[in-house]
Amino acid sequence: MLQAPEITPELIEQDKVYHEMGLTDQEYQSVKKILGRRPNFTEIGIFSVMWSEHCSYKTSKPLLRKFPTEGPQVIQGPGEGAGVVDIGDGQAVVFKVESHNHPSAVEPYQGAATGVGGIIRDIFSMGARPIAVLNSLRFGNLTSGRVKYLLEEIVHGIAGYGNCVGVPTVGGEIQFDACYEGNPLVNAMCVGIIDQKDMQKGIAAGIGNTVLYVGSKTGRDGIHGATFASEDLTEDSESRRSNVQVGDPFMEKLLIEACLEVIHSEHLVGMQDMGAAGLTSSASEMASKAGTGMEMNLDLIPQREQGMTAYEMMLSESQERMLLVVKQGHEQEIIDVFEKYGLEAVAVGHVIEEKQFRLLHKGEVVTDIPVDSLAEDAPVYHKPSKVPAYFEIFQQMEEYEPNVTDPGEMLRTLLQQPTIASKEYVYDQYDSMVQTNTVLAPGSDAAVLRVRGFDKALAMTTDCNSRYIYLDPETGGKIAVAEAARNIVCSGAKPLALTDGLNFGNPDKPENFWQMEKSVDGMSAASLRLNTPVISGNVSLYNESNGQAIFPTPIVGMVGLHDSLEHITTSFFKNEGDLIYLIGETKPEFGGSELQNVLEGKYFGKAPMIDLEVEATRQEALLTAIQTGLVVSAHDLAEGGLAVALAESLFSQLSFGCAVEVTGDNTTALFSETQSRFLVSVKKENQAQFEQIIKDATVIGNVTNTGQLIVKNDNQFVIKEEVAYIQALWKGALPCLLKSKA
Amino acid sequence: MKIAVIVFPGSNCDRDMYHAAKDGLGANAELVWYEGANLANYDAILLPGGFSYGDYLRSGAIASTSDIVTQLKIQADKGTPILGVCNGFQILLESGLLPGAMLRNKNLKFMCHFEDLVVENNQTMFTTRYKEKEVISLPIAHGEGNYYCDETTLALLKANNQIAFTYANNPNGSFENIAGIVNQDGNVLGMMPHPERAVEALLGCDDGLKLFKSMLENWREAYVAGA
Amino acid sequence: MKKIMIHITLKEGVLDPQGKAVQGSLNTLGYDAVQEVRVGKYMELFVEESADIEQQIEDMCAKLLANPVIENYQYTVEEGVTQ
Amino acid sequence: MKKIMIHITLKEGVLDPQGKAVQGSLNTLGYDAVQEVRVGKYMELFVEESADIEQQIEDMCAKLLANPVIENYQYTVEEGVTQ
Ligand SMILES: Nc1ncnc2c1ncn2[C@@H]1O[C@H](COP(=O)(O)OP(=O)(O)O)[C@@H](O)[C@H]1O
Ligand SMILES: [Mg+2]
Repeated sequence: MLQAPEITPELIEQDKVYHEMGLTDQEYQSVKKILGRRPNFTEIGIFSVMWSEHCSYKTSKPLLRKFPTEGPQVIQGPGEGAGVVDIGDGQAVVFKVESHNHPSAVEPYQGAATGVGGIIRDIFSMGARPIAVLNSLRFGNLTSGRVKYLLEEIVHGIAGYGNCVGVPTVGGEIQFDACYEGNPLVNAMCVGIIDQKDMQKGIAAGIGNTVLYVGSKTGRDGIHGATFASEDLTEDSESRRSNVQVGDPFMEKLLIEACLEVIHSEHLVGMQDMGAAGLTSSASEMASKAGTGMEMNLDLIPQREQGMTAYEMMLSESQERMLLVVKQGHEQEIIDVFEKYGLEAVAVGHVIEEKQFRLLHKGEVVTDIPVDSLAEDAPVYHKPSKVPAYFEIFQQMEEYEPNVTDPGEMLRTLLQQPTIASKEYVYDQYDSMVQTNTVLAPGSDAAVLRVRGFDKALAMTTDCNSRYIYLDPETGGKIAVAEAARNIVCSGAKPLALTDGLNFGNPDKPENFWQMEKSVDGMSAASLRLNTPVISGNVSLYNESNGQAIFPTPIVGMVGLHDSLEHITTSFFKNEGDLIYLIGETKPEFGGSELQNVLEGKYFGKAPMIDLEVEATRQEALLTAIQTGLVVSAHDLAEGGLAVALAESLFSQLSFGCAVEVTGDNTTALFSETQSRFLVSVKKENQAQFEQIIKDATVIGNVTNTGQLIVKNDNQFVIKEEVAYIQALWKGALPCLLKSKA
Repeated sequence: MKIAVIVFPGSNCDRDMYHAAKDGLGANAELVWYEGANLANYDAILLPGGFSYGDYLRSGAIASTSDIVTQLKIQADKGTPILGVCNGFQILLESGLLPGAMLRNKNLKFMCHFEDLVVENNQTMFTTRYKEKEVISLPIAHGEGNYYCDETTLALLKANNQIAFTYANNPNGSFENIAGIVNQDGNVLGMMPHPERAVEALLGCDDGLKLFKSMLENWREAYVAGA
Repeated sequence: MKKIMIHITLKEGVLDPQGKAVQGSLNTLGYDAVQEVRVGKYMELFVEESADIEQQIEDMCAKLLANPVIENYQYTVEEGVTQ
Repeated sequence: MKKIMIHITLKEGVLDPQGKAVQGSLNTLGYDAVQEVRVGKYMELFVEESADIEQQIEDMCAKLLANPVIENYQYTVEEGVTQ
């Protein structure tokens, strides 16, 4: 552990102590120039966290600028704690995604739990009531004991926190690939609702106003968490375990209620959670945004441990803490609200005119930094980028055309692949219903929550097929956004906007940076065309273990609006005799497919292509058909192609079957992962009207009551499976893999 | 009928219970903070689910030591209908208003889904709208819902017909499949499944609404009609 | 200051799902010698000296820390600790 | 048969939300003497005698029973118990 007081400014420079904190020589020189003197230990610590990738986005900033962030629906784009989107009636939806990958790799339960806690604070610090959490998880293959342990504990952590805090966990996704073995991904998304008039900002305005510290005491936990998140995971990470923070969801629940009570006070000026880089980032950002300065007396900070140094206090990432700015002279009214909930609220400083970030400790000024330099003078790097050799090779490969001889058997195999298998084992552990708004719980394409008191609902999803992105980041980036939108549309909602969680490897490697660049290009193009601007997000780099980067994994979290409860649609077939339509044509596209994974154990070749014009037109048409009341069920085609989508549409409480006719090559028809396709069921009497709206839909069969999934080609049986049987395989796969001995 | 929904620090189904009583049942309901309340002002008391005090130590244990429990006991003795759901049930057990205790689910996992319940006693003031042995579907959402009591207590529960609901497919290991029990007088019901989450077809099922309706009707008969 | 060390264990006859699970996974990991596991709680209370402290500890255990329906408790006291 | 008594406690400096809540509740109940509470686990393992049992116990604690990232463990052994 780094020790504070003995290390003088001279020693810091001489011994390059700042290296240990993740700062380069050049960055140190900039700090020195900004201050006009050598920084002391606390100051250099503060710069190091504020200029870490996690807080400053120093390598990703040039890329993030490419995202479209505007639209008539956007009230608040990237920049605040979370993005805000208009949903009518004076209301808005607030959402954001956040990663907690490295903490979860080291201590999975607490890492995941505090990830959930952190993203929930981002939402209520805007003044919004958190109404749902989703999570996007990536693991290595379930053959290793460590991976199984990580999955069990990460899921326990998410459940332990989310269930207790009373925010339903309504969706997410889990994928498994070898590249995540040493570096699992845990991205959590939180969605909140707010009356627009109650919107809060994290600003420290009004000279002389009081800075209130609220919530848990500050301990020595998580010191340098932001820096930790900005470096590769190595064996050495094991010894950095002092980084682990423990979450207290009970405290968070009290904070939510108290903060949402306090937002109605005219005396509240600004509010921000203490996330990464704790007190340092919340305080300096609030002042910077308001064009003011801030002075705090660290002796007043509630401390959990004895003898804490200024450095430790400023860099601690203890959880469940908030910083408020309140009007001078009205502190007590605010403090009273917190005390009702048994929470500590302490005045620790005030807003000053001079734009300095000044900290006092034991009668001495221990920090005096121009406040804007922390947020605004962070270096920006334009990293070199280079096309990876593998990409060139993949692009030149012949089209990969597998041939499946027994499609029924392949369907059963696919349904038991952990990426496709039912995730019920996981989401059963989450309270998905608390707050009683959940219309569609986990299990369909997107989760749907009604907005109480109004005839409208919100649909939400997270998606990212990183296999396609690995093969072709630009195309894969487009697909990730398109897939999220498809899930929203299938539920009957209009996609509003998205939040992104960019998980990549070490950006200093030009090939990794190229992946980032191209993914962002693809995502930008798709969000522009699909009218889903990026309103918030998170960047997590250095996702590598022992030198091996993860697949580029930019997770897309999307929210859509149902303008009436009547249009809420699920992916499940509902009536015998309904026509089954396939929307979109099918080509032989198997690069990055689940079939390729099963047959070859790796991914290669070209990713499926995507035409954003076709995608957009089809989504609009499908949404129109749903809103006209012509669609009984709608499901997008994803991993495993048509065969898996058919099976999934049959996997509900109801015992239907289907009789479907395909043409041409069976393998292509059933397992290709061609994009922009949907599986829809429609009542017979609506056939003509439906076909008028959707031009490229083909009837492929109908829903039956036989309890069998039947596919024929040219009158020959291709697949004939008992639905109950394959459903049991699909449901049992994940628990079975987890139980089997490593 | 004036209904109090008691809010403890960490309750998180309080608003759900409130909406079930107010919007579902159409009664006059109020959220009542656990400190400083006067329960004598209410005709029925609902203890919602959630994680009072984070469920630290044992679910419901810390809440059961708060002053309001003294008032609760007085109201229970007076015959006021008291319903504890999930954490509310755990609080009733911990405070001795109902017999037994909760252990962790036998698979040690929190579970959240709909379960089929059998109405074992449709003569309590909360169950008259159900048929005897009717199978209803209600959500469960708990990690410590594995009901335990000793044999003597079980014999008493059975003799007094205090078992209100059992699970059709015991999900958590509860003794004798017990999902909900009443006190000897039948005015205090504790149950792990959540009737307040099942009062609207939009959210999947409204089997829980009859429970609230039964409570209202029986209260009206006993106190309003009789008065 | 006194340090009170409290052991809370499930009563005999009360099912211990956690103990069962721990035993199961130990056996799975190859520790076949493990015949039974019981999981309880262990608490450390740091209390200031006072006349009736023994009685207070007894009360705390009975009223809050243990649930007499399912649990037993036992405690030992270490005198004169500095926290 | 041996009886192994294992104490698992949170490492110093690691937040103990449970201990804090218990302390708060004890103080509210009027037990003002209580300055701090730390909550840990207590396990009893009944194991058959074997040559390398000490090593096994050590392994079990480190690998499964305690989470070395945030917890410490300690154990004592009682010989020749009948379960
Ligand atoms: N980690 C998770 N947490 C909660 N729900 C999940 C999780 N993973 C998957 N689900 C739910 O399971 C269902 C199917 O997931 P998935 O196969 O990823 O769907 P899709 O391919 O449509 O994105 C969805 O309803 C999803 O929300
Ligand atoms: Mg889908």
